[in-house]
Amino acid sequence: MPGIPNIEAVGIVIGAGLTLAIFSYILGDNPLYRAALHLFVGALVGYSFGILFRDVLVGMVWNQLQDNPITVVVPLVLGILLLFKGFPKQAYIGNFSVAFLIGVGTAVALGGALLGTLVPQIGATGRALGSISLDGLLIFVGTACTWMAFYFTARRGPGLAGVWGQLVRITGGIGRVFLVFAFGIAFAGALTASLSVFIGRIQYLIDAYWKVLAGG
Amino acid sequence: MIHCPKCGAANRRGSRFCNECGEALPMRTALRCPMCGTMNPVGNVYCDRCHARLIPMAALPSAEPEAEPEQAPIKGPSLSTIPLEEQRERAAEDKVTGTEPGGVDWLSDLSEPGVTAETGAIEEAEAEEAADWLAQLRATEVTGETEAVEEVETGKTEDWLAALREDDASKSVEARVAGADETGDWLAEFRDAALEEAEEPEPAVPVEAVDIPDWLRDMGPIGSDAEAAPPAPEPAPPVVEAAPEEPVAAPGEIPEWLQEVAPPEAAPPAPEPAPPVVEAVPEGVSSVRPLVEFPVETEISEAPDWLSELEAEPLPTPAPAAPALEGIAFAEIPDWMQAMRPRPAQAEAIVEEEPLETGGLLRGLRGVITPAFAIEAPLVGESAVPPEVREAGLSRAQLLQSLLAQPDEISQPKPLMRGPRVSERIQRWLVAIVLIATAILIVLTAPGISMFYIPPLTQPAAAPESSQRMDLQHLMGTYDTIQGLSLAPGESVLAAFEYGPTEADELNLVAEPLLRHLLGRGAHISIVSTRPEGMTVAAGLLERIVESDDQYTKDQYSLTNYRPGNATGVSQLLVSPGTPPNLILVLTAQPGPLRWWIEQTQAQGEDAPPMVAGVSAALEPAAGPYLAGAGKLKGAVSGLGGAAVYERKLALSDSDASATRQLNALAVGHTAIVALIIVGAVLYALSGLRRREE
Amino acid sequence: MDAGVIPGTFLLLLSLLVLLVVLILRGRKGPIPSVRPLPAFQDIRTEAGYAAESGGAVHIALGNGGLYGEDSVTSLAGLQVVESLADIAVSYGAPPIITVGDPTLLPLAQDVLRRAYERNGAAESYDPGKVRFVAPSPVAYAAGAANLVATGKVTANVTTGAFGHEVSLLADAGARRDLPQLAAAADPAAIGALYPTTDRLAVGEELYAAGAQMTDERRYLTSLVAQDILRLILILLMLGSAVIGFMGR
Amino acid sequence: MSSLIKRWIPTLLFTVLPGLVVLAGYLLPSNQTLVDFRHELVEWAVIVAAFAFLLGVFNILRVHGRQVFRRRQGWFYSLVLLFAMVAAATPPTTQAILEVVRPDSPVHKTLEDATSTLFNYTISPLGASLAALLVFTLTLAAFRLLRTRRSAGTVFFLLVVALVLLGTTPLIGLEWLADVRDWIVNVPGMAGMRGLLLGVALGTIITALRVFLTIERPYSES
Repeated sequence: MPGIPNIEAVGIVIGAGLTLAIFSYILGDNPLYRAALHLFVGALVGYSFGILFRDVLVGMVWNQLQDNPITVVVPLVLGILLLFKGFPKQAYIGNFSVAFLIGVGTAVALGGALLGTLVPQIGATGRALGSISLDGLLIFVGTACTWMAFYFTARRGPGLAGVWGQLVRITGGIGRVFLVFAFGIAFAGALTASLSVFIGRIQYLIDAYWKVLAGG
Repeated sequence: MIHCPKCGAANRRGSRFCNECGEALPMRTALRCPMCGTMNPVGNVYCDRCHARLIPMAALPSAEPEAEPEQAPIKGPSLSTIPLEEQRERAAEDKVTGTEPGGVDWLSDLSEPGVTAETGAIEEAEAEEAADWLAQLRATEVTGETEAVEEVETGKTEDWLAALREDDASKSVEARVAGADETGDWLAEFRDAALEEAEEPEPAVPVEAVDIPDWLRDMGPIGSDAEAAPPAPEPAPPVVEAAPEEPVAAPGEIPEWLQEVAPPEAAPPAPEPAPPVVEAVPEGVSSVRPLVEFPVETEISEAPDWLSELEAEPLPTPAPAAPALEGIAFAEIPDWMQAMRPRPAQAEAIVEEEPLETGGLLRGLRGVITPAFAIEAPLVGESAVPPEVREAGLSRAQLLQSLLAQPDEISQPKPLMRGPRVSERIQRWLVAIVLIATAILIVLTAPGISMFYIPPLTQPAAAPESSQRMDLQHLMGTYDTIQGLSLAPGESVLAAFEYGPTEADELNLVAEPLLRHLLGRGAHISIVSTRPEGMTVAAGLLERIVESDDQYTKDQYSLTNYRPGNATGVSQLLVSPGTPPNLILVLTAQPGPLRWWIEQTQAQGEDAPPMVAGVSAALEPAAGPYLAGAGKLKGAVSGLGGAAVYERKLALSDSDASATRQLNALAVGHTAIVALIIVGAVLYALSGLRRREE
Repeated sequence: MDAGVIPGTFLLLLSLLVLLVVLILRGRKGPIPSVRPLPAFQDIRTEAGYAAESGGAVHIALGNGGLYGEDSVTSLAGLQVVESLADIAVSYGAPPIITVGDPTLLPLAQDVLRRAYERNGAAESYDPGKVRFVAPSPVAYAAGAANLVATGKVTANVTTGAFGHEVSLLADAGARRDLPQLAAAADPAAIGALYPTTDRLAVGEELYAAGAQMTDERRYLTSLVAQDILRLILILLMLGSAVIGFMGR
Repeated sequence: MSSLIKRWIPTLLFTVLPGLVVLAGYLLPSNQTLVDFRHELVEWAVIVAAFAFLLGVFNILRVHGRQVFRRRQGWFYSLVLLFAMVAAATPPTTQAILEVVRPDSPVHKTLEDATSTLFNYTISPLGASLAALLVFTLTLAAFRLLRTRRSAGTVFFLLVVALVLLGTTPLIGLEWLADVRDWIVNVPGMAGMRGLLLGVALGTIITALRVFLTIERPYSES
């Protein structure tokens, strides 16, 4: 095998074998697939843990602890408290850490939802209508109706509430048509993406065949 | 009308809360618990007090008249588009299929007249899968999860079960025939059904029934083949024999009259499949026996703890148990048992027979059965409940009892009709073959022949409302932004590799033309990522690109460590010291990273560099709303299609245009998938029509 | 970003906060709002019952969201399903099997189960192994959870939390065993992938109504009212921005 | 006292306060102190989350270790998993420890290479293959969609899927499909997607506010 270092050839064969093992799922769930899957899950967890250990626990915490311990003492304490969650009897001690994670995470999500989605999307929809075109109108109506499709508290009944409920139902019905469009597109996009990956895998197998078996 | 206890206001019947003051209404009850008599709110599936099931298993909650208006019209986008009549059907089906992976197809196919032998064979193979699962379940139920049982291999389990069945059938045939004489005509229905099925005795059938709570709710659907009933008792004998001091070992056992009911039908066909199997008996039985030595080694964490509690609970209830041990007088039969039997006359006959079960493998069955009665007896009347029975144990026993009360309602088997059901396996193989064949086309079609249309990328018209396709506009925006870069020495482009190996097969191809364009413009690319795998993927890709062309050099890119912290990581990457980048290229298959980069870049204000993105086709719809809005994001390339157009614009050579090379396969793959969808739609639409005609 | 955006957002958030507080204070008494039912959530209890009867367990997949990032709220919403199911499942003695794809979610999901056991006076029966951390990446998580569904004593497959289109692997495992599948997802790709395979599907915003749907508690129901009011305000705002844009032309 | 420690201190000090600081950093981006604070807090969360990963590893060891030791069904797969986990974790962990203990060790490069080799030849092909399986499961789902759901909406869904797929890579002669797809994606699809995203944002905001108003306290003992 000229030009291919040995380790690469072995690696490619292993990779191709594992690919085939995973693909055997298509023919049905089987021990080969399960073994490959468990290998993957295990290796990924191990790898992620290793990287996390190297880059965060040592890279960030340990090194900071040497240089500027004040900045990491709080997260370090919280992290160690979190480990109490591993013991059911003392688990409540870790509540502080979980509470902290939730607090920060919720704020990040809230900020992202407000500034990342809500405000720009409302603005963009408004702009679409402002541009006065059939498509712009459609986008506006579609967005508003889709949003109304999620309305939770409308009720049937007489009087004003009933009329309002009727309105919510009609707009929601229109919105669901747009939702099906969105789902269809999302589904097709997922199909295209996974088909691309699938083709890439087949290509990989063929390449492996040429490189190692046919070439060697 | 219900009057609120707090404010006295009158409320509509069925209201849960007072319309005036919001107080919970005590009379919000409508369903009377069949077990304890407690009144429960409409919509409750289980009794608030004793946890007994209120709504028959045969019907979904939606089938219950009062709950129906709530459930049936599916409002809102929860898109439960299963038609109502089918919901019920599915509900009935779910009963059957809920826990029996292998049995599903088999059963439904049995009810189909036109099943070919071939399908049968396939299904049989699937039924074998069930045995495996069964071994687990059995272990759980009989002995409280003793590991040894789990190791009983698939084949063995089936074998010894079948063998037990056979053994049992031959030894106690007389007793059963006697029983058969007295069983009423409802049984005759079973018999008829069984005769129909008799031609293909299935090893899987005994398997079906062992799951005790389950088989009861399966009674209805399985009723079409009466074979299902007899095997259930079989597991009991070995246990009881070996551990007589544990008479309560299997409290969930089926009442004996039921064991008697079906065997006469099952017996004739049984010998046929059995003989080859008989040899397995010693081995099979021996694999079971040892565990009986430690049947109480229960593990709380696993499912059987409710069972093991049952074992413990009934003991302090001597009063009801005593008569049962003496052979169960008629008067002791609780009324739920009465409900199970279509005619009381049968019950008498059956109960009389119980003492007859003294020989063969069934010897000792009485010991199993009686505790079952002991559990259920207290539930009939409150007075019978001794105070020492714990609430939890009682409620579980009641749950069991409510289960046992079901068969009456669901013993009307509904034919499971889903049109001519193509076997699960055939469907899978069809889809798999089409997909693989399509992908192999990559090899067969020379890269030069293009079967698809790549639109040329031209300058967009000045007006934003140009008629040009939106995705082409995004592509053009990307191209123009990169083309328009003025790169002074020392300045660089920031490339964020926000994807891992699972997405690399697609995104590498999307990234490649963009990176080639940048490298060709002489840009220095500094690579960043907020994912640990991102760096490794990027290194591999860039190494390959740089090697492919002498024009590019290795020092045109630099790698750093990954930066954890998601959005915060992004913002810290952006403000990190050094010259700010001229351009940010984000490569991702997930909406999060794209959004973080867009947001964080825009947060930098007016001086922030422009952005372009290379995204997965799966992300395109979600990214659309972000792409459409004006801002720092100047353009995007999405999916292989976009990458191919971009490659054409760059006029890359055939060997460098990786995306274009795979576009053939993609185009054909899309066509194949659409063809499959159409075939599937036509197939099932036709079957639906046929069903309607019938 | 326009100069007016940040203060505008601030104002919006503040008014929303006030609205929510007022509604909650008012909601302590008065009529309980009636809410559109979502079968995806309401059927989960029924499935828990089936699971108890058959000695199996409901599998609840909580997805890949962690607690410290953008997905935290989605994961919390998914967790509400576990929370409202825990008590009944524990009293049946058939706790659900919960899988998580991010380790930060693990202690939280375990806590929910543990507390349910403690409330039921069976703290010693609690098994932390009922909550499993599968793998930290989406595809690995979906495949690992799918394997659990394929091999475990699972009687129903509940998918609720942060997912992408890889959830299709999980749904396929359920379909293979013909399990009842209930799902709630917010991500469009996940919804697309779940739409064809699940019996009951709650999409987008509906995921965040899990608590209200499953518990009927006032604190959840009143917040749905706030959500609806805010929705109307924002649609009007959208119309307003269109009008302003039109005027400005 | 106990309720103070178990409930209110975690709530106020550890959830609401950091949350508000982070939020303020979002809403007042001009205030550099707040933005720095926000970064610091999120960085802390990253570190705490890294400790959570330890919990995750313990959990895996517990679940799969039990499986192996008790020889439960499928114990062999658990063994494979545990083995792979240890094997993959060893090189980077050793490297990290060495970096602290002996920063100038020549083994670093070898360990780093081992890490990336392991990644390139096992994790990477396995992950990509699993992702490729999705095309199979997705197609299968679409194939039999009409079996379980027969409704106009379903047919419509399939129609949209087919048009978008064919329009992504139009075969020669079917170029017009690309324009159809473009319209579907950018007009009705965009509208539906926006409605969905806006709804999700709204749900997120409300749920987040519930957390900050301490109506929802999943972290505190009941």
